Amino acid sequence: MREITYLQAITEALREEMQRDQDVFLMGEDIGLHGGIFGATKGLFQEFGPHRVRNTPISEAGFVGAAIGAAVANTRPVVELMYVDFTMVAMDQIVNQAAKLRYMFGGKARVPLVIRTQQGGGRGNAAQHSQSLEAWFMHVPGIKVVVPATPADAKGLLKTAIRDDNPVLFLEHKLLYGTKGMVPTHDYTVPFGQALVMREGQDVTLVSYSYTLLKALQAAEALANEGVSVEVIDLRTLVPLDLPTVIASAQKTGRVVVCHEGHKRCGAGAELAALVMEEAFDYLDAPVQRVGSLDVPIPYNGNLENKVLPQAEQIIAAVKAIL
Amino acid sequence: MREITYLQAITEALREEMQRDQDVFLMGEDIGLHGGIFGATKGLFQEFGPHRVRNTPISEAGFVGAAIGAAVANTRPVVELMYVDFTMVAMDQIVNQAAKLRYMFGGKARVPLVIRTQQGGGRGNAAQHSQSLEAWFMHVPGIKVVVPATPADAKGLLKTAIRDDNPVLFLEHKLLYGTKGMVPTHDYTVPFGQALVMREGQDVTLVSYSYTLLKALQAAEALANEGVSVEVIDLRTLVPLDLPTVIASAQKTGRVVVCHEGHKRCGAGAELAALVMEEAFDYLDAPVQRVGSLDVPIPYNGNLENKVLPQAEQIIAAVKAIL
Amino acid sequence: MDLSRDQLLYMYRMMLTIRRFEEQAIEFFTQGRIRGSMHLYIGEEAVAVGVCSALRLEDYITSTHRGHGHCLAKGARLDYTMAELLGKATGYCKGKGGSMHIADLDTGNLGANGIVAAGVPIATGAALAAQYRGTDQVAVAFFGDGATNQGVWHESLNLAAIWKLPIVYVCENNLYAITVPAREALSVTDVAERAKSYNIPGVVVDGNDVLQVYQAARTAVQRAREGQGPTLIECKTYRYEGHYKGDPCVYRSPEEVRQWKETRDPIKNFATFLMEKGGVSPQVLDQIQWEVEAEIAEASRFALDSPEPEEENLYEDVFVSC
Amino acid sequence: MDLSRDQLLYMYRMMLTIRRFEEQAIEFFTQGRIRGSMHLYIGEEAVAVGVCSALRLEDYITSTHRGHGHCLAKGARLDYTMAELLGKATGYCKGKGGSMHIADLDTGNLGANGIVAAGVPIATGAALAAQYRGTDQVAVAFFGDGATNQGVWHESLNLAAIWKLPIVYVCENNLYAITVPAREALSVTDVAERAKSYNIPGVVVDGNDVLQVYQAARTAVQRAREGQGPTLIECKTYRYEGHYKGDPCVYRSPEEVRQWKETRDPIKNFATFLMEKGGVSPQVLDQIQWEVEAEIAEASRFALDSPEPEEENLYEDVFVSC
Ligand SMILES: Cc1ncc(C[n+]2csc(CCOP(=O)(O)OP(=O)(O)O)c2C)c(N)n1
Ligand SMILES: Cc1ncc(C[n+]2csc(CCOP(=O)(O)OP(=O)(O)O)c2C)c(N)n1
Ligand SMILES: [Mg+2]
Ligand SMILES: [Mg+2]
Repeated sequence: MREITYLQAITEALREEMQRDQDVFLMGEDIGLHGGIFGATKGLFQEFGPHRVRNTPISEAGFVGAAIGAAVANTRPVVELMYVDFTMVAMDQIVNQAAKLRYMFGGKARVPLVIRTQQGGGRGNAAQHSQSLEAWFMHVPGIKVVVPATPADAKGLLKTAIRDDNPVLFLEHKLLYGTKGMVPTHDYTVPFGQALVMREGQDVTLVSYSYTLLKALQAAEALANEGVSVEVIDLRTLVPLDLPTVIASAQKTGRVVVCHEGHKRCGAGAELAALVMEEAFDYLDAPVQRVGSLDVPIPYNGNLENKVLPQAEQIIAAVKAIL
Repeated sequence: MREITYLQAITEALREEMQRDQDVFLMGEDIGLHGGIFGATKGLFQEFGPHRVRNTPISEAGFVGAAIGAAVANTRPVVELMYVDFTMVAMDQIVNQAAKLRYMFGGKARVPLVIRTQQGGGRGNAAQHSQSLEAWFMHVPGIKVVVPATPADAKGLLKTAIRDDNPVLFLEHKLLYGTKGMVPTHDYTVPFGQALVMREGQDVTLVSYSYTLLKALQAAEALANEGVSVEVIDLRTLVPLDLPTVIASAQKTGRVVVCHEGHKRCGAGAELAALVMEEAFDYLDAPVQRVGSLDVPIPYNGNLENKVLPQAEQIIAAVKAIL
Repeated sequence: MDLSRDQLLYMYRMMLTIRRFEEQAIEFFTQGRIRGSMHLYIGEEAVAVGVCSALRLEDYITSTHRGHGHCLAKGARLDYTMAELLGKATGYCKGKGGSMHIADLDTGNLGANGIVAAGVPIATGAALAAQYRGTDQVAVAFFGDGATNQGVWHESLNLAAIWKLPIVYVCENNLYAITVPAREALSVTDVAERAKSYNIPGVVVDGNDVLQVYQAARTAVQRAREGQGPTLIECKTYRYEGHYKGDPCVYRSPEEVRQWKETRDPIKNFATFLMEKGGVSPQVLDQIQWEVEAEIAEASRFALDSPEPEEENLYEDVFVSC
Repeated sequence: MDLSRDQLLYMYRMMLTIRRFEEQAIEFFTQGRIRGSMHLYIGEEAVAVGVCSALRLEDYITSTHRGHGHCLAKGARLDYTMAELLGKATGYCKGKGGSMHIADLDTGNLGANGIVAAGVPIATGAALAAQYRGTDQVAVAFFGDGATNQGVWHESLNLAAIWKLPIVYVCENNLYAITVPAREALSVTDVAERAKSYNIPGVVVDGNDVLQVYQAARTAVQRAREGQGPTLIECKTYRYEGHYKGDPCVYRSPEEVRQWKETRDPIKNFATFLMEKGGVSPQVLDQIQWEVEAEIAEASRFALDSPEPEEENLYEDVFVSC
């Protein structure tokens, strides 16, 4: 174990998987010599060369499509999309092609493709560079959705993603890159579909993931000081979803708040709220609450942006509303 | 009043709005001489000419983008996307541009743009031509989402959409085109955000829209024969959403089932279930149920397709599960 | 011409097979046994056959919504193909794909596609994989004239050009995209002009002449295999049937259709060539015709007799189970 | 050259204004007053100024992530522009847009854009509206070299070509897309080559020579206004700053940067031209410089003194309320 950043964890996962498996290669904008706009591929071009760390032109549909073709043709491409907002120029390839191909072909093809990207606000990047789009991809059968919150998970889940024979959308968060955490030194993976109880509690359950998890933990800490015992669950992957862990906690506390950075309307929180109601209705002492971004485009101005994005205060307020 | 089809109602709305307002023009693939693949623009090319009924090359991002520019520059384009599945090649223009433009510009621009398309399965068009994607667009602040189920609504809502100064996604359903209904002869519009109670009942509320509404009505009829009194609500528009009508009904019946053709996971039903729980928790006698398409790509084979899409039987079963 | 008599006869047989296959498919469609969208290749057979004759089994293709011809020419079995059209469990996609998504990975067919131009980057990626793995496989992307107005088409050609990928882009210019004439939607007369935007060779051939298509494909495939990068081949051709069943074809004159059928039919003309220049007797061609018809009949019987997919298989094939 | 002395001096002043404006913006960014992404136009001023000098107020432009120059050259006010960069309520977008989304509808600027190439179809649509409404407005789409690899760029040019839209496509080829050299990502040497794919004129000019840019733009704008359709103009230019603050610029040599700055600076060279060929005295240029500096100082003061947007305005501007 040693302490490294989330970003370093990503780079390590990429490096180790590339060392382990010749079929793994990287494609994306500016990921070569420069090492990626956020630095996730730093040093990999120097280590593996232009053949395996491939700068692309600005043509996301084209190179995501190419990655699909390459995946079907016996390689394991890992694509970097610079911002999740740019999935929209490649949406047909991600959703109509990658996610559906195996099913449409009656199981005759494998698509071992990882699309790494980063999402979220908080840096003043405004409406087209700050979105959180996980709910869209949860709605699509055929693609896994991974949302790590810690360096250790970032590394372990990315390794699992790369070894998975299915399309995986790996959603990092721009504000997590600099965060630090203990990460094992040995080769390990984190399985998909296993949520983590980050903090145990009795009164209320906070369900979260990615950057918002940190805010949920802050909120739990603050509430603990007021005598409220909060359980905090990190979902880690949204597809597959570890519903049993969430339901067990809901049954215990009877109160659930789901928090994430995606817009509230039709966000992942809606799905979780509905699921919790379906599976734990008789245990619920209050309606499941949702905390998400306000339903407006993300504004540039810092004060406005802070209001739009979910903060610990909103989470605390949501908890208090159902205590 | 006279009886016409849903398709004729669409064509009438287009024709009348084009007659009323010179700024309204149409763009889309095959909408010219041929009148559109589903026939929605039949006769309009002959009446209004190539200037106002414009065939486009197969380049959805390009012509949706062009429609946005034209809308900002003082015209009122109505774009036809042949299948909702093709929104994915134009996703950036619809979501990052059309929906956000006004907000990003601090309210300085208007985008009076209608995107008409049709969605849904049931005809063996398989995974890339049978999707229902309303939930995605509900998740996006800045675009209205309209889902008419009847000829009268199709006409009245389309007129409202064309007169609206905002981007509107107008979602028809391929299996509704041939359905008939009474439609007023005079010029009328149907306002956005007003749900319709299609059938009153006491025991359970079915919330639906678009083609699935017909199945909900079938289910209600069948349940009535078994002595179950079912209230059926047609939402008509999803953004804006008439939540008060839904809540009032939920408070009355204490039991709610949401039914739609979009995939269940992260579908519109999740949002509605969460909202009903939030607003009517103390009135609920049972968890809100959701009926949607199974979370697999839509298969080609008819038997399989029927199993994947929601049918009246599933709605009936969902109702019985909470009686 | 370096083709043996057997190869020439194979080409003839394959074109005829595709045509008879589709004639049978029309019948099944009319009977309601084939659902949804079915787009017919009749009239364009020389393109698929000419191109695929220049390919090896392990080479890749991606196909289009008009995909039966590519599928068969690349080597798929008639029976599994027909069974897929009928949505049967024995079909290539177990009935889950149908006409618009038929694929046969074993013969390198990475699938028909319901989204215009969407197969083009996928073929480009298959070529990238071949280059990456150091195999000498080549990929071919088939697409129509209309597809060349779609952005991802351009993105793909640019990728292939800068990376010198082993790929051949084959445009089936049949003059229309559904109802829209190419001259209205396409800003150039020849799609092949667009090769200049990517600094790669662009070639125009008579797409109804299987030998011309073959020659152009062979040159391009060789270039690709030798690491010299992509080529764009434009095949001028024509579809006989409407875009879809019941298409009133308001966009073209019956006279135009008649002319193509009478004077430029790829099969008829090739038969004439074989008899006049290739020393093939009419009896040999007749024999082939009977054989093809028997094969289609057998494949149809197989498809009809095959079981429907089981409902419990619905959830299978969404993911590879790990 | 048909330009008056006033027009020439206006061009000089505008280039200088853009540069000083951005130098001030760098300072604000360093102070943390400007957040998020800010992309600087320094070194490329001749393009925006040359092109916009050929436009009327009512003509349209769409801009890019590198949009300050276009915005100012098209006629936006310095104070509201700077206020927007600072996220203030008085900014063009009330602080909701920032650098990457600055727009000024009153001067025909339909907005900067955070998505590469996304403004290109939007300008195309503005041109369509002009044609549709029978005004004689022209639209200009600005974009970089990298944007020409994006599909929607191609789709737009095809639309404009077939509909003969009144639009000019202006490529600012600054040799890089973030860190990727155009020679690695672009399969042609000159973007202007790509005009052939759309059967429209393609022109290459020295983008650091404001008069060359102006001449090419004037010709293209006139063509467009007269209904003869689109033109693609490629302006070869260079950005001095890193793509983003703190960019280590591993992709280019300091020597390359130095050369461009020393030998091809658009402002310095135009000053020399004005003095040597235009009979303008150094005093006049100095005077302009002082005025520009005073204006920037005033705009900055305005921006700094302006209030932050109110939180209750958050929900405004999502929709036009009907
Ligand atoms: C992105 C997208 N837009 C539109 C369609 C509907 N569509 C199906 S086939 C077709 C015409 C394609 O024309 P072309 O590429 O020339 O091929 P052809 O049908 O002539 O063989 C269209 C528009 C589609 N499937 N995908
Ligand atoms: C669709 C999309 N992909 C990637 C990016 C990230 N990005 C922002 S600017 C840029 C480079 C653009 O290069 P070019 O078009 O040459 O313009 P320049 O920055 O050189 O002016 C990239 C890749 C983006 N904003 N949008
Ligand atoms: Mg065609
Ligand atoms: Mg550039």
